[in-house]
Order: sequence, then C-alpha cells, then structure tokens
Amino acid sequence: MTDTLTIFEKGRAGRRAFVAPKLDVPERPRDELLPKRFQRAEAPRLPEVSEPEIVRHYVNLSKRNFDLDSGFYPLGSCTMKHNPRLHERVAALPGFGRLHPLQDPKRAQGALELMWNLERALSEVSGLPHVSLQPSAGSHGETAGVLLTRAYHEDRGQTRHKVLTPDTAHGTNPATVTMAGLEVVKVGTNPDGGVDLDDLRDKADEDVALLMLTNPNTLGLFDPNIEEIAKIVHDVGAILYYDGANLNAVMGRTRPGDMGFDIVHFNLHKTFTQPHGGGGPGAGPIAVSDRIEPYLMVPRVVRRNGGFYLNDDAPKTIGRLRGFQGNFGTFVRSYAYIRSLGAEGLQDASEVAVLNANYLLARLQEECGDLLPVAFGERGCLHEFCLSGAPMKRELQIRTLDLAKRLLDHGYHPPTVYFPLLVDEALLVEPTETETKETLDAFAEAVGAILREAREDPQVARNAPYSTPVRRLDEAGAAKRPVIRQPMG
Amino acid sequence: MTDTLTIFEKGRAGRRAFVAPKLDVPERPRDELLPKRFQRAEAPRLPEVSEPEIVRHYVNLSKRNFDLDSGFYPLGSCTMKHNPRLHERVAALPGFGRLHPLQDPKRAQGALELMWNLERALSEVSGLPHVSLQPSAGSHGETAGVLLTRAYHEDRGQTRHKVLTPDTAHGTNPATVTMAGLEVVKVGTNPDGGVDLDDLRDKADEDVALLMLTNPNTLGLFDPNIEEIAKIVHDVGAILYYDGANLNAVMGRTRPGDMGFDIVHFNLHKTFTQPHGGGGPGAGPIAVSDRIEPYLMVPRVVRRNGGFYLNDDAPKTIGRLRGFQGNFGTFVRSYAYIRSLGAEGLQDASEVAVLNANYLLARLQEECGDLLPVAFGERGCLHEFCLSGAPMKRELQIRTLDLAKRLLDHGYHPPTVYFPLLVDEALLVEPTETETKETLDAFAEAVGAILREAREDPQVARNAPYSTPVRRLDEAGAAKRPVIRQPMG
Amino acid sequence: MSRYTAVTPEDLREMLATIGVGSLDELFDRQIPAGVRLDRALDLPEGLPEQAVYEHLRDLAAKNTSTEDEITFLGAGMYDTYVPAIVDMLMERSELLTPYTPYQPEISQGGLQVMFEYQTAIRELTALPVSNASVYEGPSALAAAGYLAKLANGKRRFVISAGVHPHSRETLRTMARGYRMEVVEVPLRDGVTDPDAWAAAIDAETSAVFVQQPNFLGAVEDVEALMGAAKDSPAVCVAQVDPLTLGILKPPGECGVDVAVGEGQQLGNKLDFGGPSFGFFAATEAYLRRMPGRIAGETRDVDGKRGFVLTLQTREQHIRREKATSNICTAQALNALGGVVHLSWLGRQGIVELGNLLLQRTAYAREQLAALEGVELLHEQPVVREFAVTLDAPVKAVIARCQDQGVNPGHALDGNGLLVALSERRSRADIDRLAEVLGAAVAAERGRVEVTA
Amino acid sequence: MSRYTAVTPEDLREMLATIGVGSLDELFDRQIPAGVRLDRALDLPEGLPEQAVYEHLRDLAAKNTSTEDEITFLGAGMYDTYVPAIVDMLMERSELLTPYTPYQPEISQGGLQVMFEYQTAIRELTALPVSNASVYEGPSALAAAGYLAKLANGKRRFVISAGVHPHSRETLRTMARGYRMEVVEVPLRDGVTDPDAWAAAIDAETSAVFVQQPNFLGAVEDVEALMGAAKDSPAVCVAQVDPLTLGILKPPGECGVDVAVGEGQQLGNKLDFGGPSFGFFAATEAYLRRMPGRIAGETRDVDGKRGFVLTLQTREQHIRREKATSNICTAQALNALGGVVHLSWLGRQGIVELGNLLLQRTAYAREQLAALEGVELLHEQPVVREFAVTLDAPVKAVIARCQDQGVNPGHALDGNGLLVALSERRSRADIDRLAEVLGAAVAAERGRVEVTA
Ligand SMILES: Cc1ncc(COP(=O)(O)O)c(C=O)c1O
Ligand SMILES: Cc1ncc(COP(=O)(O)O)c(C=O)c1O
Repeated sequence: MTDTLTIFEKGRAGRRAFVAPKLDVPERPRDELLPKRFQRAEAPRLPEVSEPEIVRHYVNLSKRNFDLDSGFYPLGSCTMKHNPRLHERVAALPGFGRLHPLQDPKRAQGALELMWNLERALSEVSGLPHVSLQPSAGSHGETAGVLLTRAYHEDRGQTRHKVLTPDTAHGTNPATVTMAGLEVVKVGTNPDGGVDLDDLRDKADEDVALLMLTNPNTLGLFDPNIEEIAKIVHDVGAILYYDGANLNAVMGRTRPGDMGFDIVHFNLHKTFTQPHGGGGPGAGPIAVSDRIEPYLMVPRVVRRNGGFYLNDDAPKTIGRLRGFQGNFGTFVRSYAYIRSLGAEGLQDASEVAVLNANYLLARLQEECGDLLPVAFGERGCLHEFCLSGAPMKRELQIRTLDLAKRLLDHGYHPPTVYFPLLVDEALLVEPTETETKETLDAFAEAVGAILREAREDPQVARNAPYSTPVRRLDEAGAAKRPVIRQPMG
Repeated sequence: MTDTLTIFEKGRAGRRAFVAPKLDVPERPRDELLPKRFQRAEAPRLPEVSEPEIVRHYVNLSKRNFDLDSGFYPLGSCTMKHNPRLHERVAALPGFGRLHPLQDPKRAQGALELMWNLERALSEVSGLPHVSLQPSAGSHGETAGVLLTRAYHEDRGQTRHKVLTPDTAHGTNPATVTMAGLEVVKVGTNPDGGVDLDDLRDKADEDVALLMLTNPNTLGLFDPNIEEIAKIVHDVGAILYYDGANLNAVMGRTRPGDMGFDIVHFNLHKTFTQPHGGGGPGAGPIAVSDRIEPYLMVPRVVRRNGGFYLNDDAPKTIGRLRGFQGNFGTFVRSYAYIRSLGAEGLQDASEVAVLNANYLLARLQEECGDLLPVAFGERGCLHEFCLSGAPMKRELQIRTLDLAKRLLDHGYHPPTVYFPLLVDEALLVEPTETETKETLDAFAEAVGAILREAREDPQVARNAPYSTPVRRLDEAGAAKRPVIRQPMG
Repeated sequence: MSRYTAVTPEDLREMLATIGVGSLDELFDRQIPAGVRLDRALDLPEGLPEQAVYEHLRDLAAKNTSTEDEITFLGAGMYDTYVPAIVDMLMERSELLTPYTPYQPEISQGGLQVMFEYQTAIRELTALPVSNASVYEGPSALAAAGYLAKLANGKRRFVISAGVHPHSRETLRTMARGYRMEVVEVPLRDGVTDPDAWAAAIDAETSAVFVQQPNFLGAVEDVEALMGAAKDSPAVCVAQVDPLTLGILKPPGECGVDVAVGEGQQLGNKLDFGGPSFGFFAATEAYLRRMPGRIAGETRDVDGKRGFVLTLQTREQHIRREKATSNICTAQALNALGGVVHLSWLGRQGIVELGNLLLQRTAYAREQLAALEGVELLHEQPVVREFAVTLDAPVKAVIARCQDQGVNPGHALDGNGLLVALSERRSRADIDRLAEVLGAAVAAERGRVEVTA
Repeated sequence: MSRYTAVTPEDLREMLATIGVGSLDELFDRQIPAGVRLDRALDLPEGLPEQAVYEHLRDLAAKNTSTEDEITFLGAGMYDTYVPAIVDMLMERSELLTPYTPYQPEISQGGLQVMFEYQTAIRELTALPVSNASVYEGPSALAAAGYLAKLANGKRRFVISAGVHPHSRETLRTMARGYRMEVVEVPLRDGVTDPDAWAAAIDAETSAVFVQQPNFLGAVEDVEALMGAAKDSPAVCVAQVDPLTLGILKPPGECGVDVAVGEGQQLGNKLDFGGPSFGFFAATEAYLRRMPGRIAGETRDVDGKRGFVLTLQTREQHIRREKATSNICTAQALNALGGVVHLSWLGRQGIVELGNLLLQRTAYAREQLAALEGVELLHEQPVVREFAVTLDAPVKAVIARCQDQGVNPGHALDGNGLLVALSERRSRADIDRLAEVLGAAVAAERGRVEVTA
C-alpha cells in the first residue's frame, strides 16, 4: 500500500498524449507576430504522460470516491436522488453541447424554447410568474434575490439595510447578505422548530429589506405559522425570499408563491437531479413576483410571435450575474426530468421523499430513539429530519462524527453532520424518493449495530473508518501548513 | 461481507423501471389477434426492480472486475493494448450506430466506404490482395479459412482431409478443423521453438489440405525456417493459413503474404484494439490470395464508378458465415485506429511491443531467470515470451498458478498460464506497446518479490489471492454440480 | 505517427542497454529471416490527430441514412428498438468494456455474475433450462445448433423451414457443407411452414429440424405441431425466436423445442449496420454438456463465499482442442451484458406490455396498409411485430420513392413483396405517415407502369 | 407518472403502518397548514416514457445550428475547441459524476486529489502560487476578485479597462452596486487600454484594477506596464486571461498580477450554449486566506498515509457565515476535472504547440481578411487567437449571408466591427473558405447599400 501519486509525479520528460494538427499555413517568425517581451520564457510544467497513463490515473482516482450510483447517500439538505442517464444522453446532443452561446437566436430556437419551457415549468411549481435561469447555483440565486430586493426598495426611494435570517439558515444565506452589502439580523427558532414569532415581530421594522426563509427548513419541518410570518414581514413592507433547497419536499403539495414569497431560488442539482459532479456544476434559477420582475437580470428569454429571443433591454434591471445564458447544460437535464415525470411524477417524487423520510425516521427511532432522538419531530417531518447525537455522546462516549465515520465502514455515505447549528451533535438525514424500503431498513439496522458496538467498545467508532482508501485525516495540520499544489522540482 | 446477490434476488413484485409508450391505436382483443394456443400463459420471471436499483447493481458488479483501464494486463496471446476512447465516440455516431444493416447501399455509402478502406488497409498490412470482414472473431476467421481451403481443393477435384497444426497451436485451430469436417495432424516443435521440419516433411503429403501456422508462434518466436516451411507445404499442393493473433509483433516489418501464406485472419480485438468487453465482441476478418478469392464469403463490398455496393453474386463462394455484414461496430473502431496511427504508427506499435517484451524478458531474467527461465529464448522474442515455472515449482514448491494468483494481490492481471501446452508450467507474457517502462519495471520487481516471499513461505502464494472480492473458487465443484442459472421460487 | 506509446529517447536507450542490443532493428533481425523482411514502409495514409480522425469518421457517418434520419419500418432480423441510456452507460464503463474473457475468476466476478444473470434471463425468456453466455449472433447460433445435433446423433440430414431467415439458412448450409450434412428445405404454405411437406421430410436420418418463430414473413408458426411431427425421429428440434415477442408468445420450452436460438440485437444493442450484437443459445438439460461457448456457474470460494466461474470447460477448444463441441472463443460478452440490463429495465411486466404494444400496433399497421390500393396481404396468419404485403408495383422503386419522402417502408421481398416491421419507437402517427407515403408511391409507380405499358 | 421511485402498494402499506399514519396525505397535512395547501394538480404536461423524452429533446436540439453544422469563427469568450474523448469518458464516470462536494474526505480522495492536481495545473498556467478548486465561470470570477479586493483594502473604486469582456464588466458592476463600489472604465486606444487614461484613473482610493489578456478585441495588452502603473496604489491587480494562450504568452504571475481569473470552458468543456464550464481563480500567497471557494490541501491520515482534504475552510460560508470571504458553495468541480484532464492530455509540449498553431493561423486569417475589399483591421496590435476587423457594410446582414453559406464569420461589434476567433479546429481550408464567403457577403451588402442609397 504505497502513497497515491499525482499526475505531476507520473510520466517522464518528453512523453505526450496530444498530437497537434499540422501547421497548414505559411509559418512566420514568432517574434514578428508576438514581441519578445510578451512571450513566455518557460513552458508551464504540465504533466508529460501518455494517454494510457492519463486514463489509468483518473480511472483509479475515481475508485477512491464514494458515489450515488454505488450506494446510499442520505446527505441532509443535498437531495441526493437518482441521476437518470437519459439526461446525460440528451445533454450530449451536439445541438445542445456544441451550441455557441453567441449563436444568432434565430439559429438557436431549440435551446431558447427549452429555456422558455423550463421557465414556465419552474414558474408553475413555485407559483411565481417570472423566472430567470441565469444563477449558477443556489447561493448565486440568493445573491440575485438580495440584489433584486435592494433594487426594489431603492426604486421606492427606500434604503433598507437589514435582512432577517433564522438561526436554522444555511451558511450561504448570511454570507450572501454581507456580499450584497446588507446586514444580517438573526431570528430565533421556537420550541417546535419554526420561526420564533415574537422575536420576528420585535425585529421586523422599517429597516428590514428581506426575510430569507427555508421552508421546510433545514430541520425538514414546514413552518406552521408561515401565513402569520408572511403577514408580519409584509406589514413592514419587506420582501420574503424562499430558499428552495428543500423544494423536493413539497412539489405539487404547496407553493412558495401561494405562501406569500416574492422570490424563490431552485437548486436544479437537488430537486431537479442535475448530478452534483463532486461539487458542481449546478444551477440556481429564481422565480419572482410581478413587483420584482422589473429588476430581473438580463438577458431574458422572450417569446415573440412564435419565436424566442434574448432581451437585454430592461431599464430597471440589476444587470448580469455572469456570462452568457447560465448553465444551459443543467437546464437540459432538469427539463428532461420534468418532462419525464410530469405533474404527477413530480408530486409522486415529493410524496415518496416524505414517505421515505418519515419511514426512516420511524425505523431509527425504533432502533435507537433514546440515543438519537429526533429534534422537533413531534409532527414527524417532511423530506428530511434532524437527529441529535447528544444522548449518544453522553451515554456511549461517541460523537456524531464518530457515528458518521463508522457508517463509512458499512458502505454508506453519512448524513450531514453538525448542521443545522442549533441542534447539538446534529445529524441531518435525507433519504430521497429514489431509495428502496430495503435500503432504508438496512441503513437503520447499520446505525443500530454501530450503537450496540459502541456500547461494547466506543474505541471502535472513535477510530473509524478502517476500510476506506485513507483513514481520518489531519485537517488541522492541512490548514496550519497548507500544501495546496504539487511542489515542482 | 455478505454474499453478493443477483439482480433476480433484488427488487420486489411490482417494481419497474420501464414505462411503456402509450397504446395509441384502437385496442383489439388479444385473442382475436393471437389465438390462445400461441399465447404465453405466465410472464417470464424477469427482474422487478427500479432504475436506481439496476444502476447500483451493475455499477457495483463492475467494481468486482479487473480491467485494462485500471492496471497492467500482460495476458499472453491476447494483446491487451490501450483502448482509445475516441473509438467509442465515433462508433456511437448515429450514422453508424443507428444504421440498419438492410439499408439501401445507396444510403449507406459512408459505412461501405469505411469497410472498403479498412479492407484495403488490412490487405496492405498482410500483403494479401482480397479481404472479407465478415467473420465475428478469430476462430470464425479460422472456420472461413478451412472452408475456403476445402472449396479450393474441391474445385480442383481433390478431397484432401488432413490439416497440419503445430503442437504450439491455439486450441481454436484444431477445434476449427474438426468443425469443418477435416482431420487434425499434429506437427512437432524443434529445439529452438520452430516447426520441426523433418516431422513436417514426413507428414506433408497429397492428403494435406492445409497448414495452420501462428507466426510469430504462441511462444512469441518467429519461425526462422518459414521460407522452407512454405516450400514444403506448397510442394504438396497444400495451402498455408496464418493465424494472425500475433500480428501485433510484425506490422510494417514483415507480411504473411510475403511469407507465402494464402489466408490470414486478423483479430481486430487484439492487434487493432477493439475493447474486449469481458469476452467479446471482436472481429476476425480474413485476407486471401488471388487463388482463394473466388471462394470468399458473400456479401462482398465492391467499388463501382465511385460508389460502393454489396455483391452477393459469386458462383464459387462458400456462402455466408453469419447474418448481414459482420461486426461493423468493431470495423469503425479499428479503422479509426489505423487512421490515427498510419503506416508509421502501426510500425511503431509493433516495434515498441517487441521492445517492451524484450525489455520485460530481460528484467525478469535478471530478477529470477533461474526459477523462471525463458522457453526457447535464445534469440529473445518478438511481442511476447514464454517462461517455464518448472524450476520454480521444483525449488520453491509453488506452481505457475500460485504465482499468478499471488500477482492478483499485487494489483496485476497475471500472464496467460499453462499455454502453450508444450512448455511445462508455462507463463506467457505479452506486455504490449502501450505500457510504460515504469510499469514493466514494477511488474518484474513484483514477480521477484513473490518468489523471494515463496522461498520464505510457499504457503503464502499457494493460498493467494487474499485481497480480491473472492478468493480461490471451487471450479471442480462448479462443474460437478453445475448451477448455471438463478433458481426461481 | 507514434500514438499511445510512451517510449522517450531516454527510455529507449535504457531499455536497449538492459536487453543488450544496439538497436530496435536488431530485435527484429535476430527473429525474422532476411528473405521475408519488408523493406519498405507500409503504403497507408499518414496518421492523423484525434480531432482529424473524429472529423473524418463523422463525415463518413453523415453519408449514411440512419434510423434517426428517416421513419423506418425495416426489420427482417434487426430492429430499431430504443436502447435505454443506462445500457450505454454500463457498456461504456471501463470495468465492463475493457477486460478480456474472465480467465481469472477472482478478479472477474463482475463479468461472471453478469453472465450468470444473462443465462437466467434467457432461461426465463425461452423456458429452456440451459443457456450459454452468448454466441456471435443469430444465424451462426442456428448453425451452431446444427453442429450440436450432428455431434449428438450423427445423422445425415437437416430439415429446415423456408420460413427461417435466409441468412440463417445460408449460414447453416455453409457449415453443413463442411461436415457433409445434407440440408432439406421445406416450403411455406399460406405464409407458414407446410405441415404435410414438413412431416414428409422428417425421417430416421433427420439430425435436426429448424423453424423460426415468428417466421421470416412475420407469421406465427404452430411450433408445437411442427416439433410434434419430429417427435418420433432422432431429430434435435431447433427454433429461432424473436426475444421481444416472448413476453406474449408461448415460449419454445413449452413447444417441444430442444434448442432455442436467436438474434439478440433488440436486447440492449444498437443496429450498428449489422453488428456487433449477440446470439443466444438455450437448450434442454440433455444438451448441457454439448453446449457451445462459455457458461458461467455458481460456486464458493475457499472462505465459503459465493462466487462465479466459467464452468463445464471440458467442452471447449482450449481444453478439448479437436474434440471440442465448438471452436468459439471470443464471443459477445459485452453485448450480452446490454441484453440482460435491457431485460432488467423492461422487467417482468414490461416485456409483456411491450409485446402487447407491438401486437396492437402491428395489427393496426397491417390494417392500414391492406386498405391501400395496390397493396395486398401476403398472408393472413397471425403476426406479432412484422408482416408481409405484396405490391402491385415494382417494390424497389416504391421503396425508393418512400425513402425520398423520409419513410423507409420495409424490406423488399421477391415478387414485389414488402416486409414491414414495427418497433416500439413507431407510433400511430408514423404508421399513418407510412400508409400515406406508401399509398402514393404505389399509385405513382402503377401509373408509370401503365404509361410505359 | 411515477418514475425512479420504488414503492409498491405493499411497501406503502408496510411503511405507513410503521410510521403510524393512515395515508400519505396525513404526512403532509400534519406539516402544511390548510391555508397554503395546493388543492389542484400542477399544470404541467404529463410524463413521458424515456424514448419519448429522448425524441422531444433530440428534436429541440435539431433546431439549433451547432459548431458541427457550420464552420464557426465565433469566440468572444467561448471557443470551439476539440474536447478529447477521454475527458467525456472520465466526466461520465459515476464515481466522478454523481458524488456531492467532498464533505467526507475518507471516501472522496478521488475528487479531492483531482482538485489538488487542478490547482497545480492552474498554478503552472498562471505562474501564481495559489489557486482555488474553481468558481462558476469567467465573468463571475472577475467579480469575485473585486470582492476580494474590497475585503482586502476597503477602498472606494474599481478601475477596469474597456478591453475586458463586456459580460465581465457588467457582472462586476452588478455586484459592485451591491456593496456601493464605484466602477471607472478606462477606454481603449489603438485597440489596447489607453495607458495615460489608465494611469490617470488610478489613485489612493483604487481598490482594484482589471485588465484582460488578450483583450476583448484580441489584442495583446502590455499587462506588465498596466500593472506597473498601479504599483504605488493600494489596488489589487487583476487580470482575466485566456488559458489556451498561456503556453506562449507571458503568464500573469510574471506581469505583476495579484489575481488572475478566467473562463475555463476551453479546457475540457463543451460550449453548452454558455455553460456549465468553470472559472479559475489564482492569486499570490498574500491572498491565500482571502480566496473564495473550495481549496484542496495535502495532508496525512492517522496511519501516515498521504491524503487530501478541503482546507482553509474558515474562509467559507458554512463556517464563517456572514463573515465568509464568499458565499459560493456548489461550484464547478466536474468541469474543473475536465480542465485538468484536458491539460494533462495537452501536456507541457502540447500547450505550447497549440499556442503557436493558434498564433500562426490567426496571423494568416487576419492577413486574408485584411486583404478583402471592404474589410479593414480594427487595430494593428499583436494578436494570438482572435482579432477584430471593421466592415464597410452592415455587419449583421453580412453575418447572416455568411451563415446561409455555412460559415459563421464571428461576433458582431458596434460600428460594423467583427470579432473573428480561431480554434485549433479551424484549418487553413476553413480560413480560406471564410475569406471567400465573407468577401462575397460584404460585396453583396455594399452593392445593396449603394442601390438603396
Ligand atoms: C438550505 C440550503 N440553502 C442554500 C444552499 C446553497 O446552494 P448551492 O450549493 O447550490 O449554492 C444549500 C446547499 O447545500 C442548502 O442546503
Ligand atoms: C493464437 C490465437 N489464435 C486464435 C485465437 C482465437 O481468436 P478469437 O478469440 O478471436 O476467436 C486466439 C485468441 O485467444 C489466439 O490467441
């Protein structure tokens, strides 16, 4: 078992895979075309390897990854549902994959029609009339949302600088607020896991631009007071932003627009099954209400007598958040998904997601409810649920982290750990709708077995994992003396 | 570590992946269309699984395979060279992949042109003028060869019933002879690994239809007497057949046609890098001389004033060996390979294949020449070489099989074992040209390490492997009480 | 141009030194006698960069009219079925695409288990207990059944229905000529094998009988009756079957068939202008030890863990050499993988639903075409997914006219016959379009004929 | 239509029983207040079988003119480079395609090492020591550099060259408006950033300066001089660079650049109508702890074995929340994988050869077009892979005429400018064809103009 080598440590000077096309034009002296002072003196030290070496290197690296096609991946808040291969097939069609973003719209009608259709579908799912597909991920959609809110208020001559975010919010929410030049005001959580209404009332004033809410929230709970919350926020003239990361819980059952939200972001790489690629790509389209619409990013897809065009001309727009039309390749996949499932299928997806989550919750509470009680779970949950490892830690002297690491030896990707922050030793579990009952049962039993094992000997879990390509890694050391690139000779 | 389950043991009644297209025509009573007595009473018990279950099942099964993209695969006689992914890309083009074999040739000109170009290239490589791409694999090409030979002789009013095959021949050679209704006559091997000329002279008589020869033979040795052999065979009016499985040794260096052979088969899945798929598909095109041409299989690709057609009309043809035009998809890959390499590249491939084999031979002889002497290696070898494990067995009490199994723990696919038959404890090693020197060095060292380990304790190798998904399997039991399908409830 | 090799000048120096020769030429010269050395470079076009090869092949592909470019009703042995995306994904996985035949079972459990599952699926489709892990393709599978019969009973004659695919009949003849077997062909009557001629052709010297279900003209044969007629003869009863009809058609195993073979393309494989696909081969227990090709079997390892191996290898060429039951070595493992994945995707319900869909759409298409002026049914037998009509016009000319309209109406038969095949990809709209275009083409050609007459 | 789920009626019964509810509705009703429940089905087209979805998408794709359908010289930020087949193969491997961000390093070593290798490759290209593991894409990468500067020095103003891609300038403005940063644009002179205006625009309140190399008009900027002009200001020096030119152009790290950003599409990614691709972000050591996005670092496990982890996470939103250096979470890991694989395939020699090929062919194309009647160079600056001309004719009409001839001549600029880009896929023959078609189109349009005049 020797250390893995990087591609830069393989190969040999002079090796190569690439064969350059012939120089088929009259060659001119390089200095004549490019003055010496602009020229690079030394070639970048890229790898010198043969094609077979590259293939073996990365194929073997890939085997050091755990992935969704190989096993259960109940990573809370990430909606790791099956990625249909049909989507890869259609996304690879040359008419999409090899389409230049600056192609004349007249010659890109199929792509624009697809974007239009996807916008319409997302509008229907969210209950908000206008959609922009431009944002590249959820947090990018949040950025759009906050900037839109600000533009909306400024257009009314108001400069509101506060944004309310519950303490259950995902880290991207507060981070986005700051990046957009506004100020975060935290709102508490009440005993049944929803927004603390009194705290909200206290903090909701004329300086508040926006409330950012995830509903169901990051505990997998739908806020029972959502109507009251909307009223409180609207009464002070503020906007409601819906973090759609958890939309997989409610498709066809309820819609942000109907709850009073003005802005929603979607994570196509969650709810609409864009494969996550080990950290992207994704897409974070947003849907907005009529009053927000004037400020939407450009360009926008418009339909004019049967044809589709890109419109840049919007006097009140906040402008662009990135180049071109967004992560189109992800639109193709999510559109294929929506067309495969249809209205019924999307609703079925949410219903089975909720069924699976509640079933797994019940099985885990059977197995070990005393050691891993559910947080705020009186009403069950929607698509995910949060357990607290605090009793386990007390009783068995193993932490949520140890449980997670031991699950690796059982062949599972662990749930999300230590998020949301307000739950002690949190374990956030989201099975998704594409898992079978057999898988959920086996997982519950594995957790039970680990806890029984820990009762015998907590060291086993504390030192786990054992069967992985590497074992626990020195993260502190990595941060203290960062080595973030291959040192070169 | 529980037993693996088959797809038939997974899922649950009523589960499914497939969604049938809508019945969009007026439905008629089934019995009206299909009399009851022709109807199936009970549905075949195919798996009842969801798409995610299928994906996980086969992805995880695939991880129980060793493959060429993951490691060194020096399987003698199989030419496990790099499989370029470009070939998969072009073979998947709808114009090839979705082309119906009975499409009007006028509307399949690109496919026929490709076949024509490939035939011309194979003709040039082999030095024989006429090519048929029809055979599906090497042994299928051999079948064609023997039947062609028979037709040739019969056309001359001769019924010759003997086929000479050296004892180094691959098993498909004698098996083919019998299947074609002829009779095998073995020819011995002389002390330097070539055909025993005296034995050949004795056996070469007027009853001999054919000599089947692999040159270089399955020891990786080129027969120094090839010209004399050809003369002896020709003098009795017999035909020479060239088993082209080892053609990777000599491209651009010598050609069967120039050695006096009338018929050659190619293994596109060896020399021309069609991925082997865990046991096919492949293709075994044949090239023949003018005198054999009249008997070639139909249909044949012909060129007429710029266009390409399929011609069936050949009065003396032996007929068809299979449906349609052969394994066209493999033609696309091998043609892409030939166009990528060109004349220079093909010659380079053979030269480096021979260089790598001789280098690895030298390294292994350094490491353990005493225990694993090369068989007939005085002149070195061409693209592969055969070691004898006899001394190893005597000295260390481990057999070639044990060495092979221990190599599995080192992450290598072992060389071919116990073939060719005439070498005691044979180990046939073919590194191919696409491996690096580093890989060859590491392999030689691994073999050395295993032998040193065996000197300490032969049990380690005798009980190997240890790190594989399963360990040594009970093959005898499997054959005695064959379980060749999933028992159903 | 050198490609995919890795020898740097420095590597070359070091390697030659270790070998102990001065040059590459030496390595060849000490092996290859001067008299047969090639003293010139091969005469082939020069090597090209990857992108240029891609473009060259893309341009060749563009010269073909694929099933994506026209609405096709071509069948006659291979069909435009939809291959699910997961099949491509799995067939392209390195671990399944690039290994050799599983000679080392400990590191080939994936491929071996796939074979085992494939054998089980074929058993379920055919209702015959013994399946191998694949042979080359359909027609050669039928010929292989003939060779099995020859070894089994050593009789003199094959009797084959004229309803069997012409390529299968030709392949059988080619092989039979080799081992001196006589082949007698029994004609069709009303689109199916003539039962009287069939019974009359079978006797004590009959080594095997061959039928196809549905037959080449799409007609459902009374396989049970035909096989019954051979009951008192030594003949091995062979049927070539269409796997996608086996969800609704009585399986060969329930019709007195000893050996069922067929073309597997429709199961997870592309058309590929005719290959590679796979042939399936299933038989009764009696022929277990006479099967051609690889067979995977279940066993245990030294730790008692479940595993799979290639088994019954004493049948095979690498062990038995001239006494082998077949010479097949490399077969079609990857294509068979596509088959079992596709069958798992269809599933127990889907294979039946698909059969019904084909049955209903084929009936509809047959009705629409029969209603056309100048088009008549070639036979009235029940059909499942393919049927034959006769045109009162030159069939090749009619086909050409239709193709100019973007519809490929089917395969031309002698006597202006047209064989029309359905796949689940052909919708009612496609069928209506076919009727429209075919009707017009026939009318036009009849017009031309009258005029020229 | 239910799809990809596996709940049989029996499963449902058992699961509801275990949960202790009577129906699915109960699960929702106990969570969602009656007032906001949706009391109707979603109004969306009904679900389709896989083959129907495939055909629908295929038909949409067929309505687009891709770079396979015409000879294109469109660039302006994304280019028709050839993606080697091994890149697709690896990007499609389940193990690389389907995992989430590597939160569990023990089972994510593959992805983490790929990030580490990617960071090394970007370092080599840019000659800047610190690279993150990718951001969304080019323009947002440039905006991210602005935010880094804001946090680093808190100054009031950005100075950006008009030679920077318009999408980058617009994105920077959008973000800057948020945190109240002023943006000053410096015009071009003779096709490059006006050095005097540039120097004049920079002062003690300049938070960052931004240039592009080569700039939007394809001209090679004197980056060293431009960055030198900011030396005495607090400004962070930012350059947006074309990665495929860095084999021959002096790298940002040797030109006084603090932060280099750019669009990564050309490195292993398809055009995809604009995304997904990736943005790269590299900086000097000084900014290590201010970087946005993920960074992989090398470390050891408890057994001392080499491994990789996400590191310096205290910069990130999930730890620092409102104090994070960026809000980015999901980025473009898979696309960055394509980048490092493509760069490994090109290799140390290839990246230089490719740069030279572009340089030479671009020079040739520029010469051919300049020689045309009614076509003039927009500037005379050195160019590497893209250049601009002015047409004496309405540019949009000219482009349309060329596209009707199967040639896309490039991107329209104000004032009848045309931006022409080369990729290694455009051969001399393509260039000659461009000259022919463009010449004819310009002539035709000038004709029309005169007539109508
Ligand atoms: C609740 C929530 N909000 C926002 C995000 C950020 O989305 P993205 O990673 O697409 O930027 C996530 C992703 O983990 C999330 O779970
Ligand atoms: C020397 C030799 N001849 C013939 C064959 C048979 O070729 P195929 O497996 O393609 O039928 C092989 C394959 O192993 C071989 O090595």
